[in-house]
Amino acid sequence: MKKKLVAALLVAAMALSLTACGGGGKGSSGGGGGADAQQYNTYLATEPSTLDTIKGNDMYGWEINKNTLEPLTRLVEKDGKQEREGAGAESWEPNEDGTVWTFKLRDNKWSDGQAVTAADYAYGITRTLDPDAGSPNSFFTAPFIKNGQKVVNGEVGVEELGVKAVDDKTLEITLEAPTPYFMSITDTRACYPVRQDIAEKYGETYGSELESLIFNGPFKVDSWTHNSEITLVKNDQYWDKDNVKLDKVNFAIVTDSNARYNSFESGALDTSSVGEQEWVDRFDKKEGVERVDTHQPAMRFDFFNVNDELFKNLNIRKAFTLAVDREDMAKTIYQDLHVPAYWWVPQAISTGENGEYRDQVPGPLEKMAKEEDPKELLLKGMEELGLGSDPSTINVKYSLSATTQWARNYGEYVQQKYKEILGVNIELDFNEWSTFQQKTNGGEYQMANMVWTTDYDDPMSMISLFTTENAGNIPTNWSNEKFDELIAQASREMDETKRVELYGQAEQVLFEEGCNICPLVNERKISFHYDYVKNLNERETSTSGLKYVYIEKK
Amino acid sequence: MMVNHDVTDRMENIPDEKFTIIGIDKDAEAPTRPRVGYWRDAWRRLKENKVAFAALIILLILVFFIIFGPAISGYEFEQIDADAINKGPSAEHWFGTDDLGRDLFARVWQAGRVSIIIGILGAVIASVVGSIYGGIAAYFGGAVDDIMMRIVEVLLSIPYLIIVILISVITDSKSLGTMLVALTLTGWCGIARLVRGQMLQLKSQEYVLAANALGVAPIKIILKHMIPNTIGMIIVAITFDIPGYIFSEAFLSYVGLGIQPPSTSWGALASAAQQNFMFYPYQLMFPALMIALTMLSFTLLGDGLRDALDPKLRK
Amino acid sequence: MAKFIVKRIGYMLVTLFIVVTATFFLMHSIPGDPLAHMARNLPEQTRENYYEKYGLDKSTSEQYLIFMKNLVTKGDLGESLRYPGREVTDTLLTNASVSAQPGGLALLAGIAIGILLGIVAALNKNRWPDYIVMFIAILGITVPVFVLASVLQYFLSVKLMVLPTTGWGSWQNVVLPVIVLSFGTIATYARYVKSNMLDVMGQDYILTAEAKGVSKLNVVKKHVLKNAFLPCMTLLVGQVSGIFTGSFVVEKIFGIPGLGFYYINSINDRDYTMIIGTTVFAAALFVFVQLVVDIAYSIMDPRIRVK
Amino acid sequence: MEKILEVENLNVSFNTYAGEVKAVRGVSFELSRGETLAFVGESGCGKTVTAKSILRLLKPPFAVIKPESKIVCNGKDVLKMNKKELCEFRGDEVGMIFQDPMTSLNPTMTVGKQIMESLMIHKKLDKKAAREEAIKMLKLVNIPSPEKRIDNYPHEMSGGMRQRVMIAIALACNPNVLIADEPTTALDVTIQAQIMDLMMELKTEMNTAIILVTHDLGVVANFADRIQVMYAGEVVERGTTKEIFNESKHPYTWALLRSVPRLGSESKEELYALGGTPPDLLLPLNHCPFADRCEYCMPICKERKPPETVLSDTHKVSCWLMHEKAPKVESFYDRRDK
Repeated sequence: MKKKLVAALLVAAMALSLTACGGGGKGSSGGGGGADAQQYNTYLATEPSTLDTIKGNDMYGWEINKNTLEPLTRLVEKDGKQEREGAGAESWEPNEDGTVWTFKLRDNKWSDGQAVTAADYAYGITRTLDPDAGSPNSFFTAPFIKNGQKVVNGEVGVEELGVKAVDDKTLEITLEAPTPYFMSITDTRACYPVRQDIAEKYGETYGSELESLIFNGPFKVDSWTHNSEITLVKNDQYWDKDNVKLDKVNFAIVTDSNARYNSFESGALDTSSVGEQEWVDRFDKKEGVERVDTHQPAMRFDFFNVNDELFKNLNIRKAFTLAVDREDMAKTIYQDLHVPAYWWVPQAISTGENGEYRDQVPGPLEKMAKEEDPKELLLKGMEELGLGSDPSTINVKYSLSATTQWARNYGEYVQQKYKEILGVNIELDFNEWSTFQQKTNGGEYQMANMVWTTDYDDPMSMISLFTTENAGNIPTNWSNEKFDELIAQASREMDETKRVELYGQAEQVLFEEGCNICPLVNERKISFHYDYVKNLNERETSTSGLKYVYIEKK
Repeated sequence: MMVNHDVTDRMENIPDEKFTIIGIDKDAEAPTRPRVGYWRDAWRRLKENKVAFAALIILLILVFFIIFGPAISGYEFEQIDADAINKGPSAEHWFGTDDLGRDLFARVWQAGRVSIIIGILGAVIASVVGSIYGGIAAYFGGAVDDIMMRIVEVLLSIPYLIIVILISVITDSKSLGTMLVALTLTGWCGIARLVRGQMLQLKSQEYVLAANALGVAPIKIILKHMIPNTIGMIIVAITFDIPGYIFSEAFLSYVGLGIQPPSTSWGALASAAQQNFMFYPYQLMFPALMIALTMLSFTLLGDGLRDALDPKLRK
Repeated sequence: MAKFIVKRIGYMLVTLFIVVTATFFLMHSIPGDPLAHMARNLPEQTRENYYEKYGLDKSTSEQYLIFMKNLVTKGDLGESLRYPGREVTDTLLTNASVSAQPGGLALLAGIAIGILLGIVAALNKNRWPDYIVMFIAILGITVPVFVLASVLQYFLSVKLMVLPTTGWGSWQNVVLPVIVLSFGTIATYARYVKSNMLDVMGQDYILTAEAKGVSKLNVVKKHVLKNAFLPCMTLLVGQVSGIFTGSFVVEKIFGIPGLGFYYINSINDRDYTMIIGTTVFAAALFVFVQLVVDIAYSIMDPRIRVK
Repeated sequence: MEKILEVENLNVSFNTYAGEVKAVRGVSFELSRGETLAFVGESGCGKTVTAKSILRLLKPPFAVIKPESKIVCNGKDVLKMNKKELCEFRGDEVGMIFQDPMTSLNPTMTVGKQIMESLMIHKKLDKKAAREEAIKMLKLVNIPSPEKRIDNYPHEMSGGMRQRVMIAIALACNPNVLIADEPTTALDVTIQAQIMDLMMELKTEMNTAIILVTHDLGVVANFADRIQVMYAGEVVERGTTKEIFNESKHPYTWALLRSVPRLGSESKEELYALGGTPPDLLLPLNHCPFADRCEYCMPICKERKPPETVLSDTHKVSCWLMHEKAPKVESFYDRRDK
């Protein structure tokens, strides 16, 4: 599962309940009560900007897309393990060298009765990469599909792209090079089907209103009241409708987290993720609810501008990175909801057969933190820069990407702690997200705080963010040949164990020679749902949506 | 018929010397109460008004704590204590602690400094600017007045948040000064209208006409005659405006545009506590109580001042 | 009268023009990337296409000319940057109609209750009903809205479960917002009406009426109320436009998809077209309500009636 | 002559923050049908308060008419009336005109309605009849084209016209007594005479008694039958107009008379200006209130209140100079006049 997180969510917490499912419909009778009972009330933290899979890039629209459209494959949980299952595609196979993938499609119908064809998928994939369409999702597929990058850059036309509808039921995708984790992008929005006739008919307004939408997933959107509510109903045209239990899903759009907790408390919502310890305690005591804790493939971190007069020095960066008492932060700021992070590649990301990456490679910072003294590193760095030996002369501007109360509290904590441990002065700079983006992208910052969620389920998604080529993502302006080389090797290495080793080396280089990022905590999600909701899965990487969820009231 | 019988009865007893004409005793001080000036009279009226006076006392107490409270508490207001997070009021922490373990007693009074300063300075700045603007508009009248009032109308129509954001971005800070500029940039408009209205009335009064006829410079007429005669109204407006500014600051804090940490304000404290108020009601209660007390006191004091300063009521 | 209205409309247009122009340039001078809500690594070519599409590649003054041309000739405020495919005008109308419900109800309720309380207080000056009313009125404005809203939400929705916490669509959703929103209005009107009434009751013509033998009730009804209410009308101007842009806090806490909520978000998102659209709407409403109030005032108050 | 109004021992106090101000102290007088009685005195002497007391227009709890006071109008005890009776009494038995016609009319009501209001209350007329009656009243007070003017608002009229409207309102129900509180003070001199002439004309026509409250002795001389000179809440001298102007005995009356310019006077003497200020009514007053400003002040004046000396049936004065032991002084007013 892959998703670009909009980092302004420092406070809105992880607002979504992402759901997945186990065995694929064990409840033979399709849940407990009558048809009326099969209603699930959940929420979105913000209005989706659009429901067009090409233009939409927020997690809110994605949540609706997953349930109303059919991707090629879905990652579903079976017996505690995640497994890729055919969705729009019945089967798929690569050619011998792994550069051409052929997908056989199922018989499925759009909600207007037309058959779903390979051309619909081909159009969706192509359109995402077409610079005229202005899709923010092109980064998913551009590096992998043949000529993808060139198409995005406007160097060649879309007809050169390695995507082809061989016939109505056969889709063929040609890659630039063998890509070991290619399948894990086949359920991103960049590979969703789009009906060309509908999209062209509505043009700019496609995806902005209910009238312009068409569906081929387990559910269809029944109503959309902007900024208030989106309701889904079961799609009777869906190929696997027998396995879909829910008749109705209400997504209330609730931006205020307290309001959300209150709604859950009063039963108006069937589920809620919780970001505050007080609420966790409260719901722990509540009867009839279940708690699910999941590690999230998401990191909260600081990053340094390597071009800055101060942070151009590696020792200073290391000093600032190691000065953070992660245990204290996790306790004080996050009330132990999140996990202290000594690594860059977060928990919950798996490498394939071998399971989670973090179980195989220890966090590099753990060792460094034991061996080195941040104050000494700071003084050493200051000496190298000719800044004397008085840390209180150092003033650092710390940029945050939100202006909320939470951000203020957090900022104050950081301010205090750096003063205490390093003796340096921190000036807090609160920005709205848009200003933050402009500042950091323009290099007008010293150190800044952000959140990053993985795009797809492979360490590559996180580790490759610091190659020279991808430097724009987290604009630290750091570049390292050795690191680039390791990543390049890993991206072609088909053997999982060897690949993991290369990732580990790259991560080591990142901290020892770069230290341009300062990981703070690894996100964890605690969510609650009433126990009559069955088959709900909170795994961030799952893409099964609400397809297999059902209600069983006693 | 009214006759003083008591006097008539004893009339005969009055000695003759009592009936010599002495005329008017020029030196005799009339047994009158002391002549009191406008301000002393106003002060006396205010003291008479128990409610307003009580409000004044409450305000003075608040000010006392705002000045000395942080020192009394024995804690630094920004001192984080991971072991004392979200503790309720106790002997150690009189108002409890917040989610970073900071002493709320110290924080509430520290925050009060910012809130009160914003309130008072905001209202004073707005009043001074508004009075001068309104005075000029009213004094010159005609086209000048028309244009000046149209400018006010335009300013009032521009959404206030845009201005606040713009100011904080242009100055690249969210300091006290920035907040004040942002809040008062359009805040004076109301007062300007009020003063203008009052001045238009004053303008037709004889003493202003007289000063005009004597060729006194316009600015002097505005400053010496017109402003002093509106001062009572302006003071009342300031009193009513102070809570308004404190409130605006609280709103901005809620929206995330408030004062920058480590500085804090009542609004910032209240909006920080709002999320968790059902768990730690005291965290919300203390700052909210201070806001409410301040609002209440200033409003009641304003009412009292209006009564005390209104010359019409002066008998 | 016609001449007066024409003149006022003229003023109105000038005011609007200045407000729109000022907002346009102010907004564009605030740093912040309007496409920031998108993933940050938008490919160069895509980004350029985007900028071109929204005209962001042009200079601010060019953008301004295009914007004004569309506004004047087509009444078109453009398309939202944040929500692709949504026309600003449509969004405005939808959201304004949502805001208008709790806002309008709160205003009506607030004015009605406020006036009633004001009358009660004025007629019982310095007696216990006066004190009670003024206490309520002052209390209503001493608690910040966000505090009041969350406290009420907690007790009525979570504890007692008599009303829904958030949402939109049924009448129950409107109750709490209306209560919260009307508090301020009640306080404002109660105080204002009281002081106006006391003012009017001290006027000579009230004495004349009393000397005529008009009963106290009729003195209040026929002579005091109208004269005391007239100045209250000016308060309406700010409050009507406040319905749409000033209810952000309440709309956020109660999850009402109204304009206030949209407005703050659009500022944070640097959704230029939306901000300017909302500003135009708010300013137009402001000057329009002012015009209406002025006309109504001149109809109701013979002293300033224009011929 | 039939007594239409009797006021006895009227005492009125104001409760102020500084204490009780005794604004009217034991004022008594009578008024006969068709008679014009003038209250004369400087500002603050209690004449307006006395006038307002008759209609009980003073606002409690600030102003209190003391229980020992008695006001009887046409056989009815005004101070014992309940609210309803009071409303019936006001405007019907007694009408009142106020000083400033600019502020005494409701600005948002047509003058017609304001006249009709009184008619509808007391005469129980319907709207149409009341309107006709109101037009008649406007005609009576010499307002040109009353059919049109009846729909005017006060601000559309001049001061003189408004005062005529006030008269029309006050006289609409043909009251027994008309109280005119400084009816001409706020008007132009030329208009003043017209208004006074109008009032006198109507008085004769309707046989109304008038209480004329004024500080303008010129007006009084021409229109009043009797005069009451008031000082510091007390009546210091009373008599017929002739008695007051020609045989006045109180030094305060003399001072008042000397302050009026008189046409035809040969004297080059300057107008007399009375020095000092009236006594503070907050303080207890157990002596002659005028003592401190009186040229003929004697030690006794500062010790005791003078009794009222009866000079004739109509002429009474409260002054120690009337005492047998007191030196005989001549009025400087008379001196000048001779």
